[in-house]
Amino acid sequence: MLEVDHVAKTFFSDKGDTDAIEDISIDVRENEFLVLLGPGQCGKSTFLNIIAGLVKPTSGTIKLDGRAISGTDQRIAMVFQKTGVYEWKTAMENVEIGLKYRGVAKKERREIAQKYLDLVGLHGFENAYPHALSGGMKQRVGIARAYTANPEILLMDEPFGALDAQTRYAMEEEILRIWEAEKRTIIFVTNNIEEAVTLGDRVIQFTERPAKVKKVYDLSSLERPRSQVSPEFLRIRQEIAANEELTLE
Amino acid sequence: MEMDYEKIRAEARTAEIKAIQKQKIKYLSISVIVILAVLLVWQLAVQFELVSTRFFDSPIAVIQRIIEKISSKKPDGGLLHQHIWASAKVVWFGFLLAAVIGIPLGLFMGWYHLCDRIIRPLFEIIRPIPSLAWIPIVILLLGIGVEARSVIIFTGCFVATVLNTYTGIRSTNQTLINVAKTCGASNFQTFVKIGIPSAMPMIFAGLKTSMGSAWGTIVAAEMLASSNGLGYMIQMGRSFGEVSLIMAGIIVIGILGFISSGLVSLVESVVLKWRPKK
Amino acid sequence: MSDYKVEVRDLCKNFGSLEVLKNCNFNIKRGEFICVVGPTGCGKTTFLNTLTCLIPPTSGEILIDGEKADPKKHNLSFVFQEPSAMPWLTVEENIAFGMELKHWPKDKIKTQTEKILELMGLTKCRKQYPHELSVSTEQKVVIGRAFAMEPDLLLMDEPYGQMDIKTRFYLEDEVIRLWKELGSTVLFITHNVEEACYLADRVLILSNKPACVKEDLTLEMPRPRDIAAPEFIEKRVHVENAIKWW
Amino acid sequence: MKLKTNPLLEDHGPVYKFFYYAGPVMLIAAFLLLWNSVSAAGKVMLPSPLEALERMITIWSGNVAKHPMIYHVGISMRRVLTALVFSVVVGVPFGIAMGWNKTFRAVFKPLFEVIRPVPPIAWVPLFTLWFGTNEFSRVAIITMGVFMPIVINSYSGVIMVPEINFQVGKVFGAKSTDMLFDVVLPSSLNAIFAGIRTALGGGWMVLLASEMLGAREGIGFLIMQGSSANDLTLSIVGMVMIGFFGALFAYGFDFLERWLCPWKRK
Repeated sequence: MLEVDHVAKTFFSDKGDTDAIEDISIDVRENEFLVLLGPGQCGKSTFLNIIAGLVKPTSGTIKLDGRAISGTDQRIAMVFQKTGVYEWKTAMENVEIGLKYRGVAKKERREIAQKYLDLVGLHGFENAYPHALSGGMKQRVGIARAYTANPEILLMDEPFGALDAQTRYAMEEEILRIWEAEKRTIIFVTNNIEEAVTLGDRVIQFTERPAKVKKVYDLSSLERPRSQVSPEFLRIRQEIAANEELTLE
Repeated sequence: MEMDYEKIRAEARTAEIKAIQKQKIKYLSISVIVILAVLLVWQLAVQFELVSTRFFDSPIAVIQRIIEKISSKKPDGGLLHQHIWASAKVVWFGFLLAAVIGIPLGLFMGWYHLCDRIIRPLFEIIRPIPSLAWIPIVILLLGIGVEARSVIIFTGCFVATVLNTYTGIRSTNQTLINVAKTCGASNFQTFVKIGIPSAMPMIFAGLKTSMGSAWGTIVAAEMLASSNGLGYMIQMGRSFGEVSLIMAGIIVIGILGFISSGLVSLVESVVLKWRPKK
Repeated sequence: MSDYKVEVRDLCKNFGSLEVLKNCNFNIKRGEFICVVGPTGCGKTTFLNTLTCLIPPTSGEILIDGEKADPKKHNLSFVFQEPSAMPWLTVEENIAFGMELKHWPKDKIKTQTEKILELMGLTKCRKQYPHELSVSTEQKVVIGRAFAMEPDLLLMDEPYGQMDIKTRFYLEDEVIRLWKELGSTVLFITHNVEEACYLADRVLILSNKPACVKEDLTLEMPRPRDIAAPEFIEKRVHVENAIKWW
Repeated sequence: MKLKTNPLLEDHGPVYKFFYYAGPVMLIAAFLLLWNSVSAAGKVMLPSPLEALERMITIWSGNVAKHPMIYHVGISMRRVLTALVFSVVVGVPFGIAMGWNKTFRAVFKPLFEVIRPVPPIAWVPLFTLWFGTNEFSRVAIITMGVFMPIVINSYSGVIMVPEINFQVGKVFGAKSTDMLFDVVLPSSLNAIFAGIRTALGGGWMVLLASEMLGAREGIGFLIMQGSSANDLTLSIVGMVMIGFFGALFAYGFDFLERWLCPWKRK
């Protein structure tokens, strides 16, 4: 449904040009959980921003349902990193912005937002401001907000990057539960191999900057719910890790 | 159909670079044109007497006036560099005095709770009083000499310095304090090794603020109680109705203020070389 | 003299009416590598701060070499979760920081700093400031600083929390290498069970708040350990089930 | 009921506790004593604290320079407030526009950069020359001092809105007006308030300067009048007044900020 065709991106600044993405082409399938995996600052977030229409690619095109898109699109919503929740809005006000900006009447949009707040397990926190919420709960707000906008494709940019290991496991199970309940296409960016193997139908591994597709792993054979200690899981994790370069500097 | 993506990419890159440069040039030229236009309108307005020359003088005349002041004592009895020296001396003296007293005080108040507790009430009384309000008392106690004006500058700089230093050391990262403590450092050692370096960026922010206010204060102080300095020169320009002298004074003060804060920034960049560059 | 390097007896800590630690008891042998795991929000930070004497316990005591623990007398060293290199010191100054606080002789500081720089492969960036380094390298500096003091007890609070697997594996091996080389006693806190099982001689499992040591599990597996070996997975699952809340 | 203990005192001895409670009082007492001894020495015409207090009361109940005290205070307040309200109403939108629109910025930013290093007080003679020494001229000078920090702070508030806030807005389909009122304004409110607070501090300074340089009423005039009429108590009363109202305004704005930003309340 989503086709990324030979996208490349270079950033120009006074200090010099940075090639962020060299040349990436990807086909995304309907209702697929696609994970984009890459080391630190490899340009995977830039790539996601290009799909979202936030960054203009230097060259290449994005096609949704066969038609090229430029700029942001109603059919695509995004879950941002931890700072993406507006701190001056309550959980409810945050969740409903997609509908508000689209001009949906207050009563109607509150109803829809409430449904998704309940789905992510935030019932009772509608009027809480983000500073009163824990890191995991803020991310739930972000997920509910993206779902409320009723998109065909959900983009997630390292949403659990700042959480501790256990909360992260909990959120991974949570996102899978929500995805099973309301099937959408999800494109999930992470640098965590374990997370990638836990979540993805397919994992696309990126190279160091400038980003290219290094390898595509089809994990549809790995049954859900996945056990993180099954031999198959550990084998795939090991295989991906072996392909990753060690980056310390 | 096989396409040459290498070539397409290269073309797209050149196009984008061009577009970016075009944008930059556009905004830069707007800025330059606006500044030039303002100067031109000002000059022409005065030249064709669209505004009264009693109230305005042309930019060229003002610059001529500045150059003239370098060698002429008229009408205020001092050469430009004498006025500059008189003002700068007082500003720097008051500023440095405030730094020497204010920084340690702010550090101690921020680190030692008892110190904060004892000094805070008196400090809170003094804090909201603008430095100019001290003029009568200072004149009474110290006359109208260099010391008196330095003390007035000091009162203005002091508050900003203490407050910023205080905030700076208060925001010391607790983790770094814990590191020192687990290494067995005493409270005083932690203060010296962790607290003071952590406060440095805010200390410099405070110094910059106080330097800015110092130039404002000196002008007023010299207008009110002095027989030299740039403020006095401006005041004389006012008394003799010489607009160009007032404007010249304003411009010189602006330049001096700019240089002074530049100097503080320079010291900052040397002392704080460990900070990430923006 | 006691057999144990560190003994913790009936350690309790209350904040007002809130009990955070309740009767924590455990011992650490000289040169042992201990990992502590517990569910999120179990009072881990309080546990650490009490152990390092940053906050006084409500009751109970911590003995090092049979004496009451005192950061001024004993060598305690702490690697915190967030990057804690002093931003105003260069890499080598950071490593020497703890030794200087302990007033080691100058030449000893110098040789020790060299040794650590060498061991950790930080010689290249010795003159750099922390902001010029990547997060993982900064964490290496902090770990180097902690080991350099030859601590009686080295506490590490989830130092690899946000790192990806590859970097984590690498740094875990590094820590094991340093530990073996210098013979330190290490207490390593983590949320990650796999990491605990990979590193530890013994795993202490904490209960929910109020935290106490629920289980003391000895791991006798040869190093380097194979994370896919059945025995390893068995232990890992065991520990995971003991703390699982999610 | 349980007695609350002060955690700051827990680990300290009696000497510490003594100074904790007595210290602040002692320092203020020492300050008053010093003041008293300077005035008692008689070398300068400094009134003693007690005399000052006495005069303060008589000043408040009588007239100073043909007007009751409250008139002088009131007129100073009015000048500052007028300048402040004008600057907020005009300066905040101006600063936001400068941060928001690149062309607007290109036009006005350089002008601001040129004027910025000139201390507002330096304009006093020029303004009195242009507009005379009337009320308008004074308010204009104070505005000169207040306007600048408000514009600069509003501008940098907008400039420093994290990129991610814009991205969120864009992805969820915010139009320009949504973006301005729903994203930019709340994100930069902090900086705007910081600007107003700085502006207020500077505003009092300029007010004093303009009133001290040839006015017939206002706090600055009182301070200057005290100095030239050798009546230092009057100056001290002026100092106390401006300090008091300065602090009052500052607290008022803290309160206003908390009221306007409910998401910051703990």
